[in-house]
Amino acid sequence: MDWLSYLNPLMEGAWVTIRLALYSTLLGAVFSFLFGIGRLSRSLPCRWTSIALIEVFRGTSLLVQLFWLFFALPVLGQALGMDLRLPPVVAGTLALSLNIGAYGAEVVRGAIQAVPRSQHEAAKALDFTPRQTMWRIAIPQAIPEMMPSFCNLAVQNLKDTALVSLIGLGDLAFQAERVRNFTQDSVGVYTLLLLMYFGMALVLAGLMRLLETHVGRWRARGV
Amino acid sequence: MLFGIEWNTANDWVFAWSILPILLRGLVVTIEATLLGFVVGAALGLVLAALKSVRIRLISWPARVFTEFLRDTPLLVQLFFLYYVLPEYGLVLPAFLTGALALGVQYSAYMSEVYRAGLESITRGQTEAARALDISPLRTFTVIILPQAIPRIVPALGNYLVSIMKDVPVLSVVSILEMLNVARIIGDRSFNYMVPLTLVGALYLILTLIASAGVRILDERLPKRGIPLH
Amino acid sequence: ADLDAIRDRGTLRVAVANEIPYGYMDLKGEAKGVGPDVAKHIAKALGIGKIEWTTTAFGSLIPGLQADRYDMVAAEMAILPQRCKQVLYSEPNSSYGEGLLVAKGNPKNLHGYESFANSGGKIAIMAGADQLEILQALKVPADRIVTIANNADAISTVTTGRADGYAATSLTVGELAAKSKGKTEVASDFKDPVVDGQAVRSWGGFAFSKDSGALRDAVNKELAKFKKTDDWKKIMSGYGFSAEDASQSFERSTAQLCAG
Amino acid sequence: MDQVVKRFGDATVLDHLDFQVAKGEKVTIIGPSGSGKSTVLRILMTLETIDEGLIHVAGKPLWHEYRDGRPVPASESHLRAMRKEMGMVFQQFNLFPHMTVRRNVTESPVHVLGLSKAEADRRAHEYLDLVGMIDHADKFPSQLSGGQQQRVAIARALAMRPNIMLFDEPTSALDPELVGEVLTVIRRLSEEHDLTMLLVTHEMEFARQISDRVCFFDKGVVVEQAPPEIMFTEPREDRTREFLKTFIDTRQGG
Amino acid sequence: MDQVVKRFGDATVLDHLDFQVAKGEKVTIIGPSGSGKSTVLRILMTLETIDEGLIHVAGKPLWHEYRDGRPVPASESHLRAMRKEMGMVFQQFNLFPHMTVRRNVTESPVHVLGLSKAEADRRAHEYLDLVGMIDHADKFPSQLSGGQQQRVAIARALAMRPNIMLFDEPTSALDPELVGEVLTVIRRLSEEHDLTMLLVTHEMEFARQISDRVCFFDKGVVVEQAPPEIMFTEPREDRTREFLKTFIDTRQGG
Ligand SMILES: Nc1ncnc2c1ncn2[C@@H]1O[C@H](COP(=O)(O)OP(=O)(O)OP(=O)(O)O)[C@@H](O)[C@H]1O
Ligand SMILES: Nc1ncnc2c1ncn2[C@@H]1O[C@H](COP(=O)(O)OP(=O)(O)OP(=O)(O)O)[C@@H](O)[C@H]1O
Ligand SMILES: [Mg+2]
Ligand SMILES: [Mg+2]
Repeated sequence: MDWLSYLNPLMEGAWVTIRLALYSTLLGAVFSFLFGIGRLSRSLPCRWTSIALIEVFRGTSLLVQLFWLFFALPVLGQALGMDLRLPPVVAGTLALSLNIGAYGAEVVRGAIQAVPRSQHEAAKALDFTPRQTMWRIAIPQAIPEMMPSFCNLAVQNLKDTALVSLIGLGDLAFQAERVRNFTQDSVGVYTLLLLMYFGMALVLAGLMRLLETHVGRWRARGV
Repeated sequence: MLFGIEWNTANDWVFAWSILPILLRGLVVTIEATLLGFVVGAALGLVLAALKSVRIRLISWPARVFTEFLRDTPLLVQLFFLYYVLPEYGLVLPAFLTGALALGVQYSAYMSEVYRAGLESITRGQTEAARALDISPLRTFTVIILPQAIPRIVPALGNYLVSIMKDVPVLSVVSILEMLNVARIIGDRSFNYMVPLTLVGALYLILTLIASAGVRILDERLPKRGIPLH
Repeated sequence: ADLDAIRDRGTLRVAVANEIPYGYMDLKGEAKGVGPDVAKHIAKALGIGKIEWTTTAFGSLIPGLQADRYDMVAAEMAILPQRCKQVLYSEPNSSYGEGLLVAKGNPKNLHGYESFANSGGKIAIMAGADQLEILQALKVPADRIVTIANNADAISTVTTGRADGYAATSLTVGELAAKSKGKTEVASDFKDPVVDGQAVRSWGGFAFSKDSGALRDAVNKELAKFKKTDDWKKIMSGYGFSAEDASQSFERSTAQLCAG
Repeated sequence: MDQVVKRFGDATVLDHLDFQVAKGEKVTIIGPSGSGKSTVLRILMTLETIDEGLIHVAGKPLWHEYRDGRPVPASESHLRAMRKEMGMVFQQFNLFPHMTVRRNVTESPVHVLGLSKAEADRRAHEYLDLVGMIDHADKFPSQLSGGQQQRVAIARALAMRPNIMLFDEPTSALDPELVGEVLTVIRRLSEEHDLTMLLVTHEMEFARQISDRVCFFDKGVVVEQAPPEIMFTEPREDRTREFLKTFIDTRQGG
Repeated sequence: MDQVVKRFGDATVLDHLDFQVAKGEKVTIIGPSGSGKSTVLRILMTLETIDEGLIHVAGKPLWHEYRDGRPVPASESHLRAMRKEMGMVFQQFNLFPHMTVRRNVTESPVHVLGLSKAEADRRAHEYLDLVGMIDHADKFPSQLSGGQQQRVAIARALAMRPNIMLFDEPTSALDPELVGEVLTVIRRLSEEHDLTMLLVTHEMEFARQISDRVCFFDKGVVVEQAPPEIMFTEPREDRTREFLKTFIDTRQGG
């Protein structure tokens, strides 16, 4: 078998996938906090914008969002006289991270709300402002609570990166299509492809678990 | 023209109105694929859950790895695999069935976890009490365990139904004419992507809102008197 | 895109659609095919040192051009009136007829697109390709048309019976038949589809966005020069175009084709 | 029980245990936590298997059958027949939460014994009345207090008309003020019915009143057994004395 | 506190309560569960709002400000200024679990008072030393015993240099053997520092030793207040006597 000859283009694609997953996960985490805290905000416009964004991105299909950002947004931009022609990488990263953001927002919100009231009271007794209480007390305590869900979201996101191949980004799935186009060896290419995604997901889950123990180290018992 | 329906590109609103019937044809396919995928996933998930709970390691362990494998690999790639690799071994399914199968396979992994969690939440005491009363294993499962598990399982499965619906557009890559694919074809031919894609997004939003509400109603209607759910 | 800006940049951005032999990337990531090979010569003649290649789905070629994701499409896209409304075309670079890919032995005895208008068989086409128009003109019902995402899927689509035939240009069909190692073949005695009393033949050229007139003109000038050389003929025959295909490419002008 | 050995992994929980209960006898088992008290009941109810030894219930081997005069491991049908002899009441009640009180009690008579619905209802009425729960027959377990749930659990076990009743700490999951009602029911049962009873409890006073015999378990063996008057006043063994002493100290103090 | 009324829904928890504490005075509040003891402290700490009445802390109204001579509801900035006067120690310690002991103590001085990191560290050192926790400064709360956590909580409150310290049953969440260490710290505090102290506790012996005055609360009003010698030996009111009696009965019995 000339599987070895596949490896080069596939590795190239895997590298794109890894970077894409990394960027979109990081940006997605930012969106998660933005939307999640926005939902808890006392200001109505802030809350409603967050709710609307969360509902739209949870309520529609990722692929639809991806195509919309890639094909429809430039047209809208033209109508508005703006240049909204996002390069595939940007459209892909944006769609993926908005998706994580919408799902992650609920995680963030739940975890923040799970911080006991007594912690807020203790902070108030020490004269923290509500904002300080949020950023110094509630959020840091909520983060370990969020980690398992974020781990799932990250793996889900890694899988979802495969969809960007459909807007022509040269990720792993895209390169695999190219190789198959050439060799017509569906069995070999797809088997290899599945295994590569599986391997990346396992590594990612492992890394997330390490991160989880790291951010939750204060919860560890024992002197 | 698609499905024999012409569209009118006079302006965006007219265009949208004229392609709506075409998109609704795609919507029907989307719903069909969702339902079929759900049924396949629910059934396969049950099999996986059963295999994972078998006490023989040689069976349960591979089942567990397989579930993890399914969970960790993209639907798109699984779909390609089923679509292009199965035929090489002589198993040719129509595109639509392949698509539904891929959805089912991917979600069976998630659903098997739902079953497992639902069943495990029922304490050992229930089985033991049933045994002490000499109730047969089959009846214990169907009359004692299942009714208690179902109110925990059904809402979670319902949520996956909504997720499956959102994953159906992936099937467009194997030429299934679901809603997104229809919209793209319209876009390709009319060179206007904005209207069909925006319409698809709006239709999806409506669809998922309805489906989520349906799941919630179903959840409320389930007979769960007396069953402690937490 | 502006020609001067491209010259300043020193890079021409060119898109192909992964169609052998019109334009594609080989395993090493190098662009090949009639379109790319000719484009390389023209770029050099225009004094542009570097070409940045993009591969995308056929259906995305024009939207990408409009979104300024690349300066030029070198996919030998057929010059058609409705496309002329969306993009600018160079003069024809190639000409090609239609073909039909069928399973080994041609079990359904198919010899033209017209068969599908009458029989219950299914015919596959690539998403965004112009065969759809031809089939619609031949009154093939929509539920007998299977749309696939790219050429590479055609072999499996036909061998597995998901469709009985694959409609594409004769070159694509020939290429696919060769690659399928005997599992498929080119339908013999292929009858060219006749639309509006004329046998269908396509003329392919380079496409540009509507605001790239200067670039298009410059390309036209170099293309006309290059088509007179043996190098051009060698490229054509190297990718399987017949002498007929080559000489036909001089028979029509883009203006004629766009007028319909 | 003859020379019964039960192991969980490496841990030997019952260690060549010998132990008899006569028909109609009321026996209380006491002993420190982890001494194997529950395990004995659970083995009798065939919820746990045994590793060595022989057990006879009502003259028949429990975990074995005789084929051609030699003991072979019991088949499921044999176990089912043997289980009909016994009823068990659990510490955590283990009522079926999705069934009404009445269905909890009739489920098994109808589907295991094959009684008609009407006949089972009559029986349920009889035993729910006995435990004083007849007014709650149409409620779900979650609507009842712990003491009420346990009384239903007793009625449920009785509805199978067992000859032997096994009680595993029937009151220790209850709030103190609810213990009394359950003990009253058990006391009535022991007085009015000719049941063989095997009871694990920490209610020493209660044990003294109802038992014919008290067994002290420790580390999987019977350390001492005697009628309650003797057991609680002049135990023979040091370990028994010590156990009773610490036990009475902490309990009475609380 | 003048005529303070506090309601939760329909329930009136503080009923026209009048109550004064002088500067430097150490007052203990006792009373049955639900009598409103915690509520008084929580209102002072501005963790609960009031429905009627006036409260003055250090001469200034707590829940009101004077604008043009008329009392208007206090703004958040006024409340913040008032909170600076007070420190509170909770029954459940409420340390920040994700910060080390040191950061628990320095966090608020740095970010609320605006102290430099070094200055705050010095202060943390001072108070952690006072409560005997200086060796544990780099541990997380989950690594400490309850008594140690409570001592850190005291240091944390002190690090804000309040004039008034509020203790809400600081020892009742602790295992009996850990109560002593916390009481020792509080006793030292009351002896060595010129703090006003308001303490809710059930440790009568301790209350007797450190307080200048003991207040007995019941149903949201002050039933009786007196110096401890008088309160614990010859209470005036029947309700006080009864409370102290049952209290001492159950406690000493346990
Ligand atoms: N399923 C099991 N797996 C492993 N060990 C078990 C299991 N069930 C019981 N054991 C162990 O067997 C020993 C005896 O358990 P058993 O429940 O019979 O004690 P017990 O006398 O009923 O104690 P308690 O008064 O706490 O109920 C204990 O050490 C227990 O840890
Ligand atoms: N957030 C609240 N919502 C409703 N009712 C409350 C709330 N907090 C306290 N209460 C009620 O107010 C009354 C007084 O409560 P408080 O906590 O002040 O009593 P306490 O004297 O501290 O009792 P304990 O000794 O149990 O701590 C109680 O009846 C309590 O149920
Ligand atoms: Mg036990
Ligand atoms: Mg209190």
